[in-house]
Amino acid sequence: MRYSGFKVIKEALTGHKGWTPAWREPEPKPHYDIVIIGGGGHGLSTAHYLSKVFGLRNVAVIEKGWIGGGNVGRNTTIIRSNYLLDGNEPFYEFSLKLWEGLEQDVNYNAMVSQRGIINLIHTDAQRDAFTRRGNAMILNGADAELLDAEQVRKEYPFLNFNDARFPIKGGLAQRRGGTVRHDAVAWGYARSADSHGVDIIQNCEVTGFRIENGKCLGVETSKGFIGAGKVGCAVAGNSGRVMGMAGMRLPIESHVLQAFVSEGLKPVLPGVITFGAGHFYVSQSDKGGLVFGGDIDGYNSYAQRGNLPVVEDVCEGGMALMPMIGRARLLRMWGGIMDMSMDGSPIIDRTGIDGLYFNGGWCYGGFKATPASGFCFAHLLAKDEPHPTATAYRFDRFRTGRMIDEKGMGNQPNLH
Amino acid sequence: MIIHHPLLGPRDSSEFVYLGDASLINRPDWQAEDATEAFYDYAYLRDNPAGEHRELWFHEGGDRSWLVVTRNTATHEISKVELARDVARAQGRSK
Amino acid sequence: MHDLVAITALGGTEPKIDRVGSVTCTETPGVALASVAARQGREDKTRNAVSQLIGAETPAVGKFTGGPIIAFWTGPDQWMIEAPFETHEDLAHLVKENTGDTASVSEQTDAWVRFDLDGEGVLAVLELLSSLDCRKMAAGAASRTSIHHLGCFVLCRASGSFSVYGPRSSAGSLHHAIVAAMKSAL
Amino acid sequence: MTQDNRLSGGQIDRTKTLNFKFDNRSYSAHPGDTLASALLANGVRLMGRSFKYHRPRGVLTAGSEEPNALVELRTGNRQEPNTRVTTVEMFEGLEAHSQNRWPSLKFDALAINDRFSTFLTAGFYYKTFMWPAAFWEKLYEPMIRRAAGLGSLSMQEDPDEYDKGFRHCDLLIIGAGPAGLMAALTAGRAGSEVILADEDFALGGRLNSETFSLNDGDATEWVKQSVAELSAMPNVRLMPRTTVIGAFDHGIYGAVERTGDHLASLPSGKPRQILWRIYAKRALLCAGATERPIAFENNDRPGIMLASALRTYANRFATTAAQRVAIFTNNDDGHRTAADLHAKGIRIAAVVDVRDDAPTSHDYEVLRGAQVRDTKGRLGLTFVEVELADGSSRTLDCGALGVSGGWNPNVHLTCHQRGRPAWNDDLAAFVPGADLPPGLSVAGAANGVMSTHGALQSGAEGAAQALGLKGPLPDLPKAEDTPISQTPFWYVQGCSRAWLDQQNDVTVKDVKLSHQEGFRSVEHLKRYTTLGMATDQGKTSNMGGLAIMAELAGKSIPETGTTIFRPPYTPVPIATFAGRMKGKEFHPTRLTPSHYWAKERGAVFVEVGNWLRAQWFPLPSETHWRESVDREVRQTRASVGVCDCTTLGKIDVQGADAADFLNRVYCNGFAKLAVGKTRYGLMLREDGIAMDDGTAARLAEDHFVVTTTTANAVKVYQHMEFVRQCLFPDMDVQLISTTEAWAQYAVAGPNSRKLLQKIVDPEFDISNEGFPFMACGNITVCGGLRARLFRISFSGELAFEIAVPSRYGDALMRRLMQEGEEFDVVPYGTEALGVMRIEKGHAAGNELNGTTTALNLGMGRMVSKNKDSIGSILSEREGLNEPGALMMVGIKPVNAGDKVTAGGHLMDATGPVDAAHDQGYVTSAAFSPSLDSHIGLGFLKNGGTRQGEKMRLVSPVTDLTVEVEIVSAHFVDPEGERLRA
Repeated sequence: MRYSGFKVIKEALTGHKGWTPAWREPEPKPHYDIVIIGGGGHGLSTAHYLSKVFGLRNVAVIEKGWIGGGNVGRNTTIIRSNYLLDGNEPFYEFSLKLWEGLEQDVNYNAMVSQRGIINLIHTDAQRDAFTRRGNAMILNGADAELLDAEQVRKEYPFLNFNDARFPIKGGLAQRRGGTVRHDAVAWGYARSADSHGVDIIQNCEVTGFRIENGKCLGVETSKGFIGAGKVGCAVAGNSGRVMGMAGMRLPIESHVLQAFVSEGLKPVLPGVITFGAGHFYVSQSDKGGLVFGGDIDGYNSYAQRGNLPVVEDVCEGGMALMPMIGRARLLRMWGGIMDMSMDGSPIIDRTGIDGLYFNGGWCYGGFKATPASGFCFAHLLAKDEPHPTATAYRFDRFRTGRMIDEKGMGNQPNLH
Repeated sequence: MIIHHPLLGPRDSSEFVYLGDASLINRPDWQAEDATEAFYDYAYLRDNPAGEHRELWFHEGGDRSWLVVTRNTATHEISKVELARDVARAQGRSK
Repeated sequence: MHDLVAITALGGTEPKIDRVGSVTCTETPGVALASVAARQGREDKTRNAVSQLIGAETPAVGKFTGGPIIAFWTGPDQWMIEAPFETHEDLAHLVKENTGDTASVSEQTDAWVRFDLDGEGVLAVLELLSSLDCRKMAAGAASRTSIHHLGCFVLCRASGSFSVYGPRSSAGSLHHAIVAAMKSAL
Repeated sequence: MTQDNRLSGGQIDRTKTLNFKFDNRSYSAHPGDTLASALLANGVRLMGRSFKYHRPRGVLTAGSEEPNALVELRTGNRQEPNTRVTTVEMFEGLEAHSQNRWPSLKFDALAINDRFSTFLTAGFYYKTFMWPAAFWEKLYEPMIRRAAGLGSLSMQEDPDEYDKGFRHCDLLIIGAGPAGLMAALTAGRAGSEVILADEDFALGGRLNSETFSLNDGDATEWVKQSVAELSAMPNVRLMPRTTVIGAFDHGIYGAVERTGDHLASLPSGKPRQILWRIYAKRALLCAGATERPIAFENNDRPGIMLASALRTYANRFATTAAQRVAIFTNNDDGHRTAADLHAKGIRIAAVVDVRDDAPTSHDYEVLRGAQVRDTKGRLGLTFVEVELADGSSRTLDCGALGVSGGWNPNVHLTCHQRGRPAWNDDLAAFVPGADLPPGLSVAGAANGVMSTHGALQSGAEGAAQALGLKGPLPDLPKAEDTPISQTPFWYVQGCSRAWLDQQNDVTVKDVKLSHQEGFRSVEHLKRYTTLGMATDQGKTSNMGGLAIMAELAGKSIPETGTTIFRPPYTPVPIATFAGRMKGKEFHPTRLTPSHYWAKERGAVFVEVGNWLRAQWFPLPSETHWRESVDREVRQTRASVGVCDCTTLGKIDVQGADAADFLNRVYCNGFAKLAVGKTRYGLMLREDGIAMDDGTAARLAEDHFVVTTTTANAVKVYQHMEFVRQCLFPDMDVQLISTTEAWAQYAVAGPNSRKLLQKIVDPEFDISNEGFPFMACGNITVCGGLRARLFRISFSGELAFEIAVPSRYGDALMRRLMQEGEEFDVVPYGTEALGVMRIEKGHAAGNELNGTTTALNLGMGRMVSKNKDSIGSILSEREGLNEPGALMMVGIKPVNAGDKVTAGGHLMDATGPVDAAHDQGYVTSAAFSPSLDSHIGLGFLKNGGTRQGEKMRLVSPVTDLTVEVEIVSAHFVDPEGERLRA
């Protein structure tokens, strides 16, 4: 079924009887060409591109709970491609381009909103670093703008320009950055993949891999064994757990990142703002809630919930940056499991096991990467060679010393 | 969270700085045959369990002790806290 | 004798005193500090040396002992020695003489600013500043804590009478936090 | 205006009258009123508009679960959007405005949405607004955003103060109803440290809203006595107006105390709210229960509210929504409301009870087996249509309808650690499950114990069990113990525009559509329809939606699932979580010992981490910062300058193994460093990347003073403690930071020695022979003040660093200036410092950026291969040692006057300009007065072999391209003759 304004009106006038389920609820077949573990944003987008772009239809996505219940349903909805390093920037720019055509591609309005993002500058050293980054973005074909304090004040007059502890000296803006309605991303990809024949199997948990003489033959699940020509793992925060079943240790730790939303407010924030002197970034959803977050709690966790110190740290940053939000109320806080890698950059690669492929290590940059991650993973699964923009995302980069370390924090995941 | 410091008793975890897996105590022998491979494994690979996890915390806002905390990463329950120095010695580390 | 004039951590020539309600906050520069850390295997010798210096049992975890020279526990086999400044400006030197090569000694006098908080209601002020359960601190208790992101020591001199040691360079921020808490709680 | 709907009795103080305004209209109220009760007393039913359809809305509840009656409270920079009128304690001069309506509450233009509701079903926006693509940002979204949102912010800085504090107790009791009060009495009498917190300003919970007796007396009397007894106990702290918002790990509870919200204005210095971190050994949740509505056609009109709320308004607040009221219920509790209202003189149109065997009454008519079909009244209820048991219908004139669908225990805090509640068939509700947060137990209605007697008893038992109290429980007051009698009833069959989530406008129809489209898991239902996502977190709506989804899916409710609740229990101002950490107090400020002196000199300061450092010292004649900086550099290089470098980290490293220890943490060797000598050291991370650099001065065999960069002081100290305690636990080495203890000054320039000789006491020889380059030692100055002297140079000039105890730093700086007059001494700031280190080619933060190796920095040879040091092994990985690796170089513009931009990228002189052809980047740049040219440092592929090469420096983001030449990084005195002079 095609969604359109016309269809909505037609259904409205005929009592909405014609709407059908957005995706089927199939039972697993005994064997698929490709099985993707993880019905989150990345798994579902992988399925979409596999079926629509690479023409592979005998594909299943298996999800232990409900699709879109992981990080794609619990993030701060920001998209951007303002990266510094050549290993990253082309990939995230590719992702941003895919975002720009997403709705028409999947026939689902995920409300991709290119309202712009700005990273604030508070020191001269920061300006130097952001200048280098802005240049890297432009040299890689992305857009970037370096603003001085006055330009920032013009766009965001309500930021703290009076008694800031760390005065705002400018910002690096990317106008094409913005936000997306996160749940709709999962649903849109799922609906599209389903319409191209992909089986989306919910409430089906992987309990193990069937591996014989170095080759992965399929997965053991709560719904029985499912054979597969190739298995792709895209389970974000659970990467360590799942790949552990295949006997692999990863350069990844799982950490909790909290996110927050305020009560609904009339529009105050045009775009996305990132504080450069504290842990705080914020945007305003179309419903009016301020969606904001900060740093990870900093300790390994699979609990999907955090603690007060970080809540306070984030709100301190918010008040320091924009004291006018003081009387807005924080409505809900929640936590997601972040697959924090050893250099802050992801991995999309084969594994030591034939037929088993891995996609993970997204830290908390996973949401913006959803389209490119799926596209590049689909490319790898379909052609057995990495997509040109993802060639650096290899497992062995740590062994060979070719880390992609945007923040320069080294092999300590909770600092990335 | 509250960490029961072996010397100071219950202290808010916000006084501490987290490093990571306590395996970081087992720094390989720099002269070993496979030193490079061993250091790669030591520096980069993690068990990352969803369950009991031995991990290193530094009491920055306290007595500057490094602690080995045994904590369940699924529930955050803490079952054991030791001075890292004692653990290191028990594992045969010296000079 | 040298001819350089000292200033207090808050930048004055005289210590600052603030009163709100019945509580007084007094900047107290007249104190010399030195840290003592036992050398490996010399822990007992260090303890003896310290206890001789302060004329009392070397303090256990979370405690201070002695007088007028006192010591408080700062870490495993590590203590801070506190003495009157006029009589003991070069405290580290004196301590080193007492401990010899059994311990490592470092001058800490000007690493810290000290504020003394006294009076009815001081507990209500402290519960806005520190996560320590100060109501359970008796005379002789000493503990490190974090106050507005600053690593501080809190010593209970007597019921209703506390000393707060904070990093000297942040004396202004710490003082602001204490006085704001006094105005809020009292 | 008179309070027409004011009734007799109640807990309001009629001796005082308070005046307030709603939508600019003046009304009167009494102390003890909430804004909700006051508005009702004044005959106001219409209080707000719904989110999506802008339907007229009145108050639904009498508590913090209110979804409808949200207003903008207060005015100007204190305007507070989305404030629930049910939780606003009345004060003199209160001002509130309705929100989400235009032009007025009565006539709201966007009410048109209601007419088109059939187009605006759940998720309709996912299916349209896609063509043409560009129209989303330009047209559709702005339209949607303008319409969306509830209240508005003032856009001004919040003027109030907020505090944060810490409290400790043996038992935290959450909720001061019958269970909570009884628990507090039990624990308090046993001598335990107790905190009793309740979100209401009056302790007592439901007891304040009921008419039944305790110990044959008025229940509120027992509350008064109990509160009095508790207040007298030193070990009990009563915290009214305090909402426990979250149960966090290991018995830490977040609680928000509203210390100022009930005041017309705050006394100076007093906080509006306090965020308490409560450390509780045990906690007892006595949060009571929340009545739930029933869904039927047009069940959202002003005047339609929870039956228990009507009862609360009548009994506690002595007011009613209307003089003629009907009740719609599926349980006996609804009848209690009817009886209480009747007793207050309210006319009961009828009690509509879905049960055929419902109890009857002599005082009013009971319609058994009947259901409310529909309601009428545009801005407020006028009558309801009832379908009687025999299928005939009847209308009841009434201005208010009390709805009772049963009660849901307030399990919220039990879910905060992702525990799931369990289904209870007798209550047809979820009760706390097995996996509670450790240390938390539940009593009273929150635990499904619905009678007053049961609540009192479970409160006493709960406290006793939590604290392990022996001996008999205290006597309980005699109280009603009526069993629950209800028939589960969620919605009237056939209804469609029947509201479940009144704030977000989610109706039964939307849930059906959600099911039809396959969004059947509770999480999908929530996200697709926004059910339960409103500011009340679905306290009154989740159950209804769940029940209907269960019916559609042909499953039981527990099979269908449950939505767990997340903190905070009720919304909390962002400012409350921030407390005092805002404005200038966001982070502590660190001042150097000579800060006040520098201020006198008119220094311009800059933030370096938490430090404030003098950036430059402008003269009155100077109009541009460059003039000041150039002067400071020239004068220093020509004669002598002084710079405060106190902020550098200083770590005392002592012990028999101190030298060995430094050998491990630095990649270069320290074992053979002689006493009285200083050496530059480069510290690597274990991954072989440069972490920090500095100097280590050997003051004695077993005593080093290590300096770190200002930025990394804390990190390096942690790292060294890690190496000491975790890697080499038996090394005899002790560490302590002495950064703050010493005021340290760089004295640089050809005349630096002459200047110092006037200050250093004569017995110390600081001649080139007596105190050569890299010498260090303990000395005295100005007639005996202990000091430390290091002959090290960052500027490349003959230079020293001198340290004295911090309290004398100010005096020493003044003395240096005074004694230096004859040499035309100049104080210089961080800018000049930076210029000189770039001229000298010293790496700093911009070069040690966390991705560069010793090799990149041109110090590859420093990494000793014949000792064990952190990072040496992994620094040998191929990827870090490729031919053509980045090397630090100097950069000079070819055309004098051209500017070198830090952050610019280096490209070959010809050929394309893009990422594929990137050759490197500029890390630091400055104007060099010494060379009279802009210069820079940077990293260039294969830079070691490219000196003299002409390249393009491109910076598209600053729209700049400059022709540059690659030169040695050491622009000034490459041979280092000056520093050895």
